[in-house]
Amino acid sequence: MSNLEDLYREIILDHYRSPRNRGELATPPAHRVEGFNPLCGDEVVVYLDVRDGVLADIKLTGHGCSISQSSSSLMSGAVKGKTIDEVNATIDSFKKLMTVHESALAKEEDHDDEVDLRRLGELAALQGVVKFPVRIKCATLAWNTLRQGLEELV
Amino acid sequence: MSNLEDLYREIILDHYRSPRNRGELATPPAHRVEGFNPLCGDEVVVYLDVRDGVLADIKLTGHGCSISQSSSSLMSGAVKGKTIDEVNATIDSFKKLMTVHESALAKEEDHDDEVDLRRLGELAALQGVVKFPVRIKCATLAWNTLRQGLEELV
Amino acid sequence: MTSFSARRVRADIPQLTRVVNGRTITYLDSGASSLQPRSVIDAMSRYYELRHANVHRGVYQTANEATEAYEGSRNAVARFINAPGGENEVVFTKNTTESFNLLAKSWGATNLKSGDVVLVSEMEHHANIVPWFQLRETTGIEVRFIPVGDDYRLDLSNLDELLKGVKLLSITGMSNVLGTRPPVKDLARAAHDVGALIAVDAAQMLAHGPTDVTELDVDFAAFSGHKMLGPTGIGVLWTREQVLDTMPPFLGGGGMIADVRTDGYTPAKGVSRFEAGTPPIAEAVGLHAAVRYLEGLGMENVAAHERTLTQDALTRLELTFDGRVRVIGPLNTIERGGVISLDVEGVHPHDVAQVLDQFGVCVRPGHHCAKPLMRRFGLAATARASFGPYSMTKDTDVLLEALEHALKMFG
Amino acid sequence: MTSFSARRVRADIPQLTRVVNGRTITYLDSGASSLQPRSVIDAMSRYYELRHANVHRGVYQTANEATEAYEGSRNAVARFINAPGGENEVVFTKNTTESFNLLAKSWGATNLKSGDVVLVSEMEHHANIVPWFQLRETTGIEVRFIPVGDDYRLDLSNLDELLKGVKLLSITGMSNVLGTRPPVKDLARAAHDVGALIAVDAAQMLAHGPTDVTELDVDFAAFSGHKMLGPTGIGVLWTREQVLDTMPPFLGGGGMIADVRTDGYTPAKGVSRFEAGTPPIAEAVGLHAAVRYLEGLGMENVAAHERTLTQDALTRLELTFDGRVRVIGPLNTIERGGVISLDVEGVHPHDVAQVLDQFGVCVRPGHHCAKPLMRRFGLAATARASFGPYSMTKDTDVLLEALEHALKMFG
Ligand SMILES: Cc1ncc(COP(=O)(O)O)c(C=O)c1O
Ligand SMILES: Cc1ncc(COP(=O)(O)O)c(C=O)c1O
Repeated sequence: MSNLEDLYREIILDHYRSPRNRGELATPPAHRVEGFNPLCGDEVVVYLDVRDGVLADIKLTGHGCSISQSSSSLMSGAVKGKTIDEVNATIDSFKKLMTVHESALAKEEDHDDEVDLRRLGELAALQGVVKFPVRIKCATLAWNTLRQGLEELV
Repeated sequence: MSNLEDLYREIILDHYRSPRNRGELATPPAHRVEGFNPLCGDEVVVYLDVRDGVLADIKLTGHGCSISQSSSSLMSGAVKGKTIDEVNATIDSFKKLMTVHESALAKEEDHDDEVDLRRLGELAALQGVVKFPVRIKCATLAWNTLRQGLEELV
Repeated sequence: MTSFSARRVRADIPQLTRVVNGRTITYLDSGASSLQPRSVIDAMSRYYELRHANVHRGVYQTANEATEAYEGSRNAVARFINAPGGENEVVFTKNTTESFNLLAKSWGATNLKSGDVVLVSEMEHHANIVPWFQLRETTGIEVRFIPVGDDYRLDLSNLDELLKGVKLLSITGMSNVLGTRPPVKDLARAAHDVGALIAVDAAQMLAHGPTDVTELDVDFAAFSGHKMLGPTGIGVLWTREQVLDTMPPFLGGGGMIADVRTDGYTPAKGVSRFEAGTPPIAEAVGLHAAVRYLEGLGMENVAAHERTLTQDALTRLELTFDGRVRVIGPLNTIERGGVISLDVEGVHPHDVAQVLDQFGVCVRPGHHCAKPLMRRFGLAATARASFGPYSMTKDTDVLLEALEHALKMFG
Repeated sequence: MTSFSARRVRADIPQLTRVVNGRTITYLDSGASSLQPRSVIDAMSRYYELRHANVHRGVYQTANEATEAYEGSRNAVARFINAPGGENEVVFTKNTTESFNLLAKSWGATNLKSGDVVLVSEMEHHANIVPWFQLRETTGIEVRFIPVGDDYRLDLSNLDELLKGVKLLSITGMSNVLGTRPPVKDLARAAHDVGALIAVDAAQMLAHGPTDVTELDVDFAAFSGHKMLGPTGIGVLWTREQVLDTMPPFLGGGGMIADVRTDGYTPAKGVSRFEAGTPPIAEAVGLHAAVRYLEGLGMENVAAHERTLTQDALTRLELTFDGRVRVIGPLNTIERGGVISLDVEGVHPHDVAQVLDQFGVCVRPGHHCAKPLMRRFGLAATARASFGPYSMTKDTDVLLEALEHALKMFG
């Protein structure tokens, strides 16, 4: 069952059990954006407080599987306090990590290097997800919602 | 090719080449009714002149295959001048002939007796059609149209 | 009755010998789609090998054979559900969902007007909700919901009130989430008493017990081939001939017309009016084989078998997990079938299914296309195990083993 | 180019070894439906044996495999027709007819208003006529017909006039009666010049030559699996992603929603918005195998092969029957494909087909779902012979022999 342990790393289970930045922000001033995964019913609501080009605060509510919830928790930690450009760069890196397809992984093990894992920090724990293509949507739900929220703010 | 000759008896080809009672009747007093076979495009138009419970005159136009055209020609001869009750009885007999399914025919050869072939006269030439189930609709088109016309007159 | 053997059924299903993650498959997802016996698969292959042709318009032999095969399937389906008007009442669609759309957009659009009520229930599949919402947008009908009680059954205490203004009651014969089987026959009487018609979503019924539309006294029934051991790509809308004759066409095209001119068209009569274009011919052949297979099993036998399996599973889930695995649905087998939705403490259904997959266990996580029901119980999703005629207690054994692991892992 | 061998293709088609009325089948009805190669039949059997499951909502392995197989087919179809936006533009339907209904009832109903013109042609199949008539009933659009000239080609002399007020030009890529191939690319330019979109009925194109929607510069294309060596029960509507994104849902149900509440629903994004209910999964697998098979043949090769066959048949029909068998369609192979409609002197098409059946020859009599065209030429029906990649000159030999017999019999 090595595969399962690739997916459910300890850090993921930890963020699932104790999600960070959980809650709501008053809107306005914050911006609220919802994401659905219609296929599995996962929902995430992201509250963004952007000031002077910086994501000053972020909170999340919603529900879903360990992957979607830990991913949103990990995301919140990774983007909070960053400039919008930095946030966008992090979204890009994460989404890149998630599109490295299983077969590609299998072929060249060091393919990962294309994505700067160090820059992703804790987020790298989610890289096992790509071996379970159907779960990629869980992992990216919060990220797509965040991106949508940022676009709505422009 | 015995089957083909069962279907295309000489009398059928004759009625196909020289259809009887072809033409139109003035409406009114005659009643006009149309029949389609949507599956093959066959069309038949029946003109009925019913007086005092008798089908005083009948004419037909339309186009279609040898089976539908010979059947309508044979029909016109069989019903013209008959009382409506007789016409309905003839329609019933003919439709019965056409519903004797191929497999039934194969099982009991004398099954035919159920339909009084003598009473059908020349119409009996069409009995080979039941061995070609897809052509039954051709043979019955004019008959169903005639029945519809009679019903509309009631 | 004694001739039924789930072991023999299982031996007829090629996929059940498949090994996944080192374990032979434990298929508990018949609620989503059932598996096909060899005879169904072979019937379709033989059809393509020997007698494929387009139907209805050919006179050559294979075209006749294809037409007879297609129409023969219609006849078999009519017999299987005991349709009073036989094959003249069976319309082939692509799935249950299209059947409901046909019902709403043909019968509904012409028979319902602003203010008329379509009564559904909170436990309906989206297939029996969204088409009515779509119709509401265009005609202003009201879509009303029969509530579901805390006992996971329809709350019919206010039925008289609910039925006011109702022109159609459209109700599932078995919930694909709860397993609940509403009292369709009683509801048919109640609907008819107020002059309404009743449609039954039979998608979850056909493979799991006898379905007799005459006995149930319903007016419409919708179901899918792929949930009754048959192929994908085919469904059925059954309705009484008198009702069908009043329904205008839905999809337009070849086959459904009597005539087309440059200035208009005349629809065909009968079931073909609703079957535009080349129909699912091979699929009808496969469905016929499935019907024959199910008839061979005896639907009473299948119902009894699944009842036993379900009772056993419900009991053992309770005994083994002592509340940490909650069943979302009735806990006895009175008016319920073999669909068991689970809520596993601390483990999201998605994760439950993922862990179970490692044991070769196929269960389905999600909202099961019944979001209003999920909302009713404050759930986003469940992990659903569902039985078929080929299911056995050993499937439950593996399910329990795998659930244990999931609880441990996330605990 | 030299690697194509019709004999080898023929050997791949199980049905072509069948004996009917003492003769090996001569299949000349590919225009109605093509025959399936072994690889297509086997792909579907293997799917049912190994990895059938409902798609999209499962996490267990066979459900993933089924989903990948289904989506993989979408991808293959997109590549086969060179869809600019890839698989995001390929909607699976049940057949060409449903594709046109989707086009009319989703795109048409929202983009067209009273007075807007949909321009079709007199040589259209009912699938590309009736849905527009239906839309006319609800929205008051005008349905206008491009006339067909005595040369059996579109009469485009008045095109500028015809295009006035046109919002959609919807035209066949090849007539299923005449064999005529309208100049789709030129028509696309003309349509776009007046700000209209263009849809192509590609049902008769896919199996007979390259179909490149990017090169043709069309906006919609509709076709069926069963006419391209694939299974029944599946069709495609292709459209540009920008257009697709603006189209509201058509059928409502599971799979096409993002959310359903008791008070309403939110449709899903992308192609799934148009795929309500369990899709034709095995059929998609079969279609994928058919695409792979056709790619292996090389569509240029197939086109060249059918062109040679058609020219040979047209020439020999003329030489052999000296006018007693009239071809209803262009007499050369310029802008025409391998569909040959026959008018046999003194023999009704139905009877032609019946006599031919005795020789094992499969041709189709009737109006071929193109009644306006039949009326245009004062015909009720034709007997139609049509080629496929597996057709050979020996098929034409038997056709001529049998036609000779029919003429003698009715002469
Ligand atoms: C040109 C054309 N368009 C549309 C169709 C309809 O295809 P289907 O019956 O698969 O919907 C056909 C086939 O009959 C056709 O030949
Ligand atoms: C109760 C019920 N109704 C309708 C459906 C829809 O069936 P299909 O997806 O075959 O259209 C399903 C299956 O998902 C179901 O379980």
